[in-house]
Amino acid sequence: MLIFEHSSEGRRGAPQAPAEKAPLTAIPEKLLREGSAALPEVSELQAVRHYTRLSQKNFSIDTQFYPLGSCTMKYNPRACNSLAMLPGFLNAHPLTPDAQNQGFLACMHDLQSMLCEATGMAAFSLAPMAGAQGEFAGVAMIEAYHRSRGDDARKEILVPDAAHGTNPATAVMCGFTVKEIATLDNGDVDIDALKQAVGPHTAGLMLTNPSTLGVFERNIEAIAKVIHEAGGLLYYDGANLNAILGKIRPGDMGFDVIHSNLHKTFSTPHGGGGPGSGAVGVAERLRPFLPLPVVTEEDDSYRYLTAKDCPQSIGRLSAFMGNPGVLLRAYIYMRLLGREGMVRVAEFATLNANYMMAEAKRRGFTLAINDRRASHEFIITLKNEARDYHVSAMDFAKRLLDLGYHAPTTYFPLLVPECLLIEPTESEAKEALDGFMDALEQIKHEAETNPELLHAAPQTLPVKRLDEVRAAKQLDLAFKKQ
Amino acid sequence: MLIFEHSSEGRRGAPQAPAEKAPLTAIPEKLLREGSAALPEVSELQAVRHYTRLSQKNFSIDTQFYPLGSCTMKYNPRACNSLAMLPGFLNAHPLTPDAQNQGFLACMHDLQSMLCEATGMAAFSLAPMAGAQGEFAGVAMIEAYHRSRGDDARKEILVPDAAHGTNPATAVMCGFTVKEIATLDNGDVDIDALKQAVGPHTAGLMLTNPSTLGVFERNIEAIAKVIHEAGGLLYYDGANLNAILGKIRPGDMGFDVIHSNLHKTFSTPHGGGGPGSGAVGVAERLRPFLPLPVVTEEDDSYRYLTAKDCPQSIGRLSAFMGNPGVLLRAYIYMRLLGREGMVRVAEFATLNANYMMAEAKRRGFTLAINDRRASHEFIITLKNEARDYHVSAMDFAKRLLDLGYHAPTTYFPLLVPECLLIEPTESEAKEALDGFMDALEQIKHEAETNPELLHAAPQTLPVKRLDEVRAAKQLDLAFKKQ
Amino acid sequence: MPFIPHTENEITQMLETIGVDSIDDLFDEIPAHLRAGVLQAVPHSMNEMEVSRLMKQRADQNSSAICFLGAGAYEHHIPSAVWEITTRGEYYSAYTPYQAEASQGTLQLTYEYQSMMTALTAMDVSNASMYDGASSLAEAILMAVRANRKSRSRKILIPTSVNPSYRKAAHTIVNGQQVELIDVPYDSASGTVTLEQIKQQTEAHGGDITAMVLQQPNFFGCLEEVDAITDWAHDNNILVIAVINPLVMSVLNPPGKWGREDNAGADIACGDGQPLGAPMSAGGPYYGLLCCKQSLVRQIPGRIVGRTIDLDGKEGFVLTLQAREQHIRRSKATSNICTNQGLVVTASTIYMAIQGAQGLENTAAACHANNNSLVEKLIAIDGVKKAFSAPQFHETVLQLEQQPAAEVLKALMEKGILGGYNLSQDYPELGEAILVCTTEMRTEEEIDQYADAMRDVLSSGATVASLAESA
Amino acid sequence: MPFIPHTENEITQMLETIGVDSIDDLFDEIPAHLRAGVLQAVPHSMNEMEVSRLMKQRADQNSSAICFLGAGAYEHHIPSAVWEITTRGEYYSAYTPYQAEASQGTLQLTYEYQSMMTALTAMDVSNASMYDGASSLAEAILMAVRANRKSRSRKILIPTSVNPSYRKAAHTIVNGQQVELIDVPYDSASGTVTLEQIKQQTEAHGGDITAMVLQQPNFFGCLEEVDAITDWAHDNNILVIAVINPLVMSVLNPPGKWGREDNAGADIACGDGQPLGAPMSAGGPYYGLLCCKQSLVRQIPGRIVGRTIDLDGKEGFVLTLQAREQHIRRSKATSNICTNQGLVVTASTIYMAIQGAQGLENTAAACHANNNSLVEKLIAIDGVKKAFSAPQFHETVLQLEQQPAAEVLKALMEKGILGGYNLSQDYPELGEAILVCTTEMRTEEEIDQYADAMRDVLSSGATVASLAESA
Ligand SMILES: Cc1ncc(COP(=O)(O)O)c(C=O)c1O
Ligand SMILES: Cc1ncc(COP(=O)(O)O)c(C=O)c1O
Repeated sequence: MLIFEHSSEGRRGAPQAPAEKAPLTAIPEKLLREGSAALPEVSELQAVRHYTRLSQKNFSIDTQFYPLGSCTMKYNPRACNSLAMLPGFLNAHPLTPDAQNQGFLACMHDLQSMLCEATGMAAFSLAPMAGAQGEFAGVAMIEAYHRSRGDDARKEILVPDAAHGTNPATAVMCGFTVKEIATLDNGDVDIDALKQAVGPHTAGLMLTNPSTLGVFERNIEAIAKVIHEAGGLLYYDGANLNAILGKIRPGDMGFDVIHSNLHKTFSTPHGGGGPGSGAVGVAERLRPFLPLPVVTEEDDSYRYLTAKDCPQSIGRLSAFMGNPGVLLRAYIYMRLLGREGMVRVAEFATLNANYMMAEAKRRGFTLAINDRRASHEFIITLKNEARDYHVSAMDFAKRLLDLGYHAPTTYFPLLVPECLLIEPTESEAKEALDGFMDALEQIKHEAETNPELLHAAPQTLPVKRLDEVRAAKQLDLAFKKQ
Repeated sequence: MLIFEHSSEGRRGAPQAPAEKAPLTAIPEKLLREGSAALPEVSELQAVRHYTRLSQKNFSIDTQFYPLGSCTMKYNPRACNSLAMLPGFLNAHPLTPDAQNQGFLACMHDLQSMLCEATGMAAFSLAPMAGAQGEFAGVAMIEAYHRSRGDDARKEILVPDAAHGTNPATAVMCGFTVKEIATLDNGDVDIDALKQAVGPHTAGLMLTNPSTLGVFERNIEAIAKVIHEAGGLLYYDGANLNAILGKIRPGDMGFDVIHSNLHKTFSTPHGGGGPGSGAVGVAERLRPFLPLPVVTEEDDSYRYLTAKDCPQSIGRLSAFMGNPGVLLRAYIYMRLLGREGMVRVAEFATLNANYMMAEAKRRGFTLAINDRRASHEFIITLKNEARDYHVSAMDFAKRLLDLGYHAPTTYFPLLVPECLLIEPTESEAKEALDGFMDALEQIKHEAETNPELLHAAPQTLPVKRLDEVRAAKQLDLAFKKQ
Repeated sequence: MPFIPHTENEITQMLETIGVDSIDDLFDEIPAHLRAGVLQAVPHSMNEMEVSRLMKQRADQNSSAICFLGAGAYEHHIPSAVWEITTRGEYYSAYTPYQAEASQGTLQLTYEYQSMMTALTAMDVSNASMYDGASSLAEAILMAVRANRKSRSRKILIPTSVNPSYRKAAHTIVNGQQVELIDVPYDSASGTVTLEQIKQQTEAHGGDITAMVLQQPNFFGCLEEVDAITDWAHDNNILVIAVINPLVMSVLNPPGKWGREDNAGADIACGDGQPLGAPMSAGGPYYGLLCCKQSLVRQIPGRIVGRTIDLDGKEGFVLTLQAREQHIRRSKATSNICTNQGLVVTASTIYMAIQGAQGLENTAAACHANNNSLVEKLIAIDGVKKAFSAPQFHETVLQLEQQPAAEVLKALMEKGILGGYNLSQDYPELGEAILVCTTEMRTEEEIDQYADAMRDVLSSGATVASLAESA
Repeated sequence: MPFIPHTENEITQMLETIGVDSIDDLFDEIPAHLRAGVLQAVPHSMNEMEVSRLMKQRADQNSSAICFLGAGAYEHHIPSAVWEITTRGEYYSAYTPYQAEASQGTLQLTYEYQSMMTALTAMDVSNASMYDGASSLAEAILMAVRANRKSRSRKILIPTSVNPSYRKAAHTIVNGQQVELIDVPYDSASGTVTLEQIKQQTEAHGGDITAMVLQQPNFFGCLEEVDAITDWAHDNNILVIAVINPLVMSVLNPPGKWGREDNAGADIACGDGQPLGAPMSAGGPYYGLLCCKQSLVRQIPGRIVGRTIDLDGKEGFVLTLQAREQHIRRSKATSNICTNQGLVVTASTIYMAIQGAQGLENTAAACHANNNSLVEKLIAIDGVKKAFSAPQFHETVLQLEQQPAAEVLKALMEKGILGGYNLSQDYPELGEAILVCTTEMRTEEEIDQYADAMRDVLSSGATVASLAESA
């Protein structure tokens, strides 16, 4: 039932707002609204009950194992939430003069420094509000860099075919054309293809390392050399930073610019679709182009850098300072981890993934890539099951829901057929991993003996399999009162 | 699965406690513990996931209509929670000097005053930590009052047979014997029986008005006269205050001492079994006996009264000040209501109950009491259904759970066979009342046509009907590792 | 170990299963000479108690001045229920609802959000959010460029009465796509943009304009003549992009109704959702709202939730029209946006449900009344005057005739008052001018306190003293 | 209308169904002359924003001094997860779990609580909570009187080293039932009670003692000789009631293990659960823990949860042994207790799960170490000395030789330090004495700050100045 269906005309929730409507003096009639907006009219209890019950219809980290590959669904410590919501932070107006905003700015400054250290970059801007906006900022900086040198012909961005969709979409948004580079069967980039592709038109290469195939790109140094020698820059999509945190730093691999999804590696909540943060870091030569605002320290106090300080900046990406509430959560998490905790993130994320991969193999699943270490994630391909039993990766996914596990990422990366991209994260106990593998094995058995069970899944959730085609064809995007 | 079953030996949750164990210097070995307590060893994520999932197995006001008679399950406004948990309140040590505790004491003082006004009593103590402890304080004051007058023969407390179990239990705890007074079919106390029962041994009468039968005691003045003329005092069990708030005040009915369940009338949460508050109010002549602490105002500042100020006090009931967090929530609620909101509580609680009672009648249910107004609650008796279809009130209750409604109170008051005591409260919308009545009607129909459905209920909850007999016989009260 | 549940035993078992001796062996594909050393610049781990102490100290360092500052972020009362429910683990720690059947909570809520936002704006379609108001404007512009097939110019008119931060962000974001943003100066008397000026810029730029932006209330708090301008734009094949404050739309004519009935309002509406339940929080997270006409639905970027049915015919909700998005369409997507601002939308939806239309209207009206009261008191002071004549909504530009705005604001701050936004940098032509804002949160007492402080500051030369002090 | 969802329409329909003209008609059974007028002393309604402002002002009025005060309530760090989960609506707004099938969350959690509390105390059985530590002691005494059938005296020994507030509450509560509470003086050198003194009081009261109370650590922070006393009590047919701090039991010998193996520890254990996850909160809500030996299970008051099975044989949880309780047994119940402190128990259970034994141990050990550090620094100051020789745990009695305790504490408070509990009222024989407490929350810096402040106060005659000022 929709909240609108609990509505009753004339119901009033007085305790939350001024009880009376003050007159709208001095506003001409024609600028005023005619009639009230058709919002639901419910009591606070009805709203609380409705949204509390709705919440229970979600899977979430707090309630289920959620091994969604590429998404790093690790535990979001509750302390990060409660401390980021201290009144001193919540009630700060974004345009508060710096002198009155020192507590917040100090956190932001320290966060920038810690991110520099953890990634090996020279400088960071916290402005981008998600990974994709971080990519935008990074690619825009690449563009600005070339332009600043009069190197105007560089109009192409390279991406591996395993890249996330935001990579090519971003490049186009920044005015580039995109060329895809093939990936070898072993998961590494096809260096020969890369060499063929580069040239004076190459602005840069966007790379995720470990890649979305769940393996570390072993030839990263050679790749960097190819790109740099061609005059391009190297962009690091930090979505998979969790796998290598404290083990190897993108800056040390030769990347010129990176973004870090703080909502993955640094455990800020995904919130059912954001907010996130795609903080961008750069090597020294790109520093002048960083998006604003950036926080600097001077004489023991902190201030925002302005366009005056940074005339070459690509500019601002938002009205204010990105997503401070997210940034605070990441900052708190990093302080809880400390330097010793950071490296453990990579170690145990990797341990968990490799353990599950070994178990998957042992239980007869086909791996997308053989004889490699898994990074923090790995891929099972169900192409054989699909062929033999007419069950799809999606069927597996839906059946997993029935067994109380969130499904892994399906059908990504696009180049692996019928794939499940599985990322357990470091915060899950062996108990959860074993439970999940048991479920997967059970489903494999069901696929062989009773595939109908999979096709009909899920059965135990609030709804059965939903008709997505109908949704897209018979568009119903907003409630209309009959 | 128990939290203990998620435990794994050697697991450590470092971020919440000091990482190292400091030496326990200067404590003799034999006073130290041998080995660690067998608490579960789980990660914060495991604990969060376990207790989040467990929570979803509860019915609650925030998720279901919960018309539990005598319990006043009204909406607990979220503002009361968040404001009572402001750090200034949470971090206050109970023995903070009064001068440094003025903000809190001001709230408590205002709360005392508002309770006096709402109930017509001369003075209030907020010390009792639940209704039953309020009763204890009240009856102890009755005892102290008689004793202070040398009136030592008064050793008997009268209670109507419809009284809540805490009433007789309390009287006995205070050293009294208990005599039950019969109730007439129309729900009023049998005055003749009362007259017969009173005498020089009568310490007082404990009365709930409206009674637990859901009707207002119309002869309250006559009853007060009988008791007072016999030299006894009149105790008001405030569990049903919600029905008359702002409409008629216990003090004006002639009561000498009352308790108010703030966790009912004043909407502090029930918390799955408390904490509550049973603030006690007294007429002037009982003021000296009030339990401590009490807050007083002097020269624009507030302080706790001490035993020195109140030598006749019955003393203290707790180590500190009752349940301040509960008291703050009640205070906030009362400020949100204001005088105009308070009387609406009684009006709409009564409207809802009478509407449901009319609907129950219309739908063919038998009422426990006919041709009376309902107070804020009313009783259906299922004795006919029990006789004709062999279904019990408990079966109805369990089947209601299946249909998404919390069951009303069953088998209380004891004198009505197969009863459901239904209290909707003022905060429920007509939509919820109608839905519940539809469910009840459906179950009645099922009882007639398919009683097995009722016997086998519930079917849709985390467990089916539980074996209470086994629980009491094969006691399993704590997890023991095998 | 912080957030690592593994016991020694389990680690041993797992390594055995994998067939390696140590965790470090798992990293043997990483070139050894590239391996990171100790992260020296990252402090040592603190426990939760220690971090709590640190964060409380930091939070307490922030000012608790009384806020009369708006300029795009507004201090409104947020009912406690809003964030208590929003931060429930099931909303807080879920991902984007890709697995629809296991995400009906977030999906239904988002559908309800879309329904509420379209109701409030009187637009046909709403997406599930953009990052913030500024980036939402940028995406609205790109969307208009894609949508207006009859225009080839990629030229967009933006009045300078539109929030300068929004204009800057829009520049950054549309920069790569050969879109030209053309400033239209506001009228210095009214504080709004006039049809005259719009026509002039249109002609000056060759007549083919793809879209124009119109903010209501505008950055100065002034109310634009939205009807006439919308009509003119539509008559000239120009799409209209409304930038709105959604709270204020509860009482003002919403974008879907701008202009003549047959023109059916603005084509795209964007803005920041912050006033609807998001705390100011030093700048975010807020969210960008983005709505459009039905005909533009396939051009809108971002997630959209649709209602559909399951195998049993039961109602349910899914992400839909995904063919517009980067994960399907990649380089041809309507935008690169992926993660958006879901949790803030969750809060906002609960906020709107609890407030209802009447709650929003009463709140908006209280803001208006409070601001009128403040402005009246301030302009009664010598040396303070209103800059503009147009009708205002809850923000007003004041010119200070005797002292520099920067110094006045600083002196007010010393008296515990966050007195407004200094306009002299973005609008030097206004002289020493500040933008003040009053929401429903401000009491009559606080308003008086501001007026008294301002009187003090202007009369006693307090600013000079304060400058001397801080020098 | 605050928290009233009814629309005018609905009211009309409902009145029609009932068959009356107005809501007021529903009150026509109430004698008209008794009807209440307007509740003048109750202020008018405020909206949530106004109440928020008021409560924030009130909360800010409370002191934020650094707390070295214990005496029964302790400032410990509480992991954020604890109350974020505890205040979830499903726990917060549920009733006592009478309908077991619809309350498995609360019931299983309570069973887990019972399991944890018995593990911590090494007792057999725990109930689901009493109101607080003091009332729990009172109920423990009444329980002992019911349980010790071999004793007829109803006489209970209570050392004066037991928390005075607990003793007072116990007096109030057992008063009506002819139970005699006999003080046993503590030993003035050690700060603990000796077997000598116990024997002496036993003889002085005729030898038949029903039970005796023993607090560990006692009110002075001193550790009692629990083994010897327990053995002697059991040898003399006296039940032993332990009063404990449950956090401290993570490192001290727990009551279930007191005395010789064959005597199997204390018979009843009670205490306050506050240190396990409840904020100090001006005094509550906390909860009383109450545990006993298996043989006494039918005498224990309060709710108990048992594990059982459902119709399908699946594990589940119910309230059990209800025949002890008032709603069944009425005047013959073990106690009148009904509503207890469920939500605080919820918090406490989550706290214990997150901390684990090791977390509790490290916390307790940190308290001990910090207090040792504080005491060392304070007794290095002229005029401050330790009162007692017995080993201490996280609280210590200090005697002030030169200035009145009240004045010293007041002067410390002016320096932002809540310096301890003034013992001179309850224990005049100690002279000017204070009880100081240090938890894991106190930093070395704060401890130094206290020592410096104390040095200042004692040396500079600051107290005199402050007294003059405040006069
Ligand atoms: C590899 C990769 N790159 C980029 C992104 C985009 O990040 P965001 O969703 O924060 O915009 C994702 C997110 O799923 C990703 O997995
Ligand atoms: C009529 C009546 N009296 C007394 C009580 C006891 O109150 P409490 O549970 O707060 O001790 C109740 C509670 O259910 C009640 O309904």
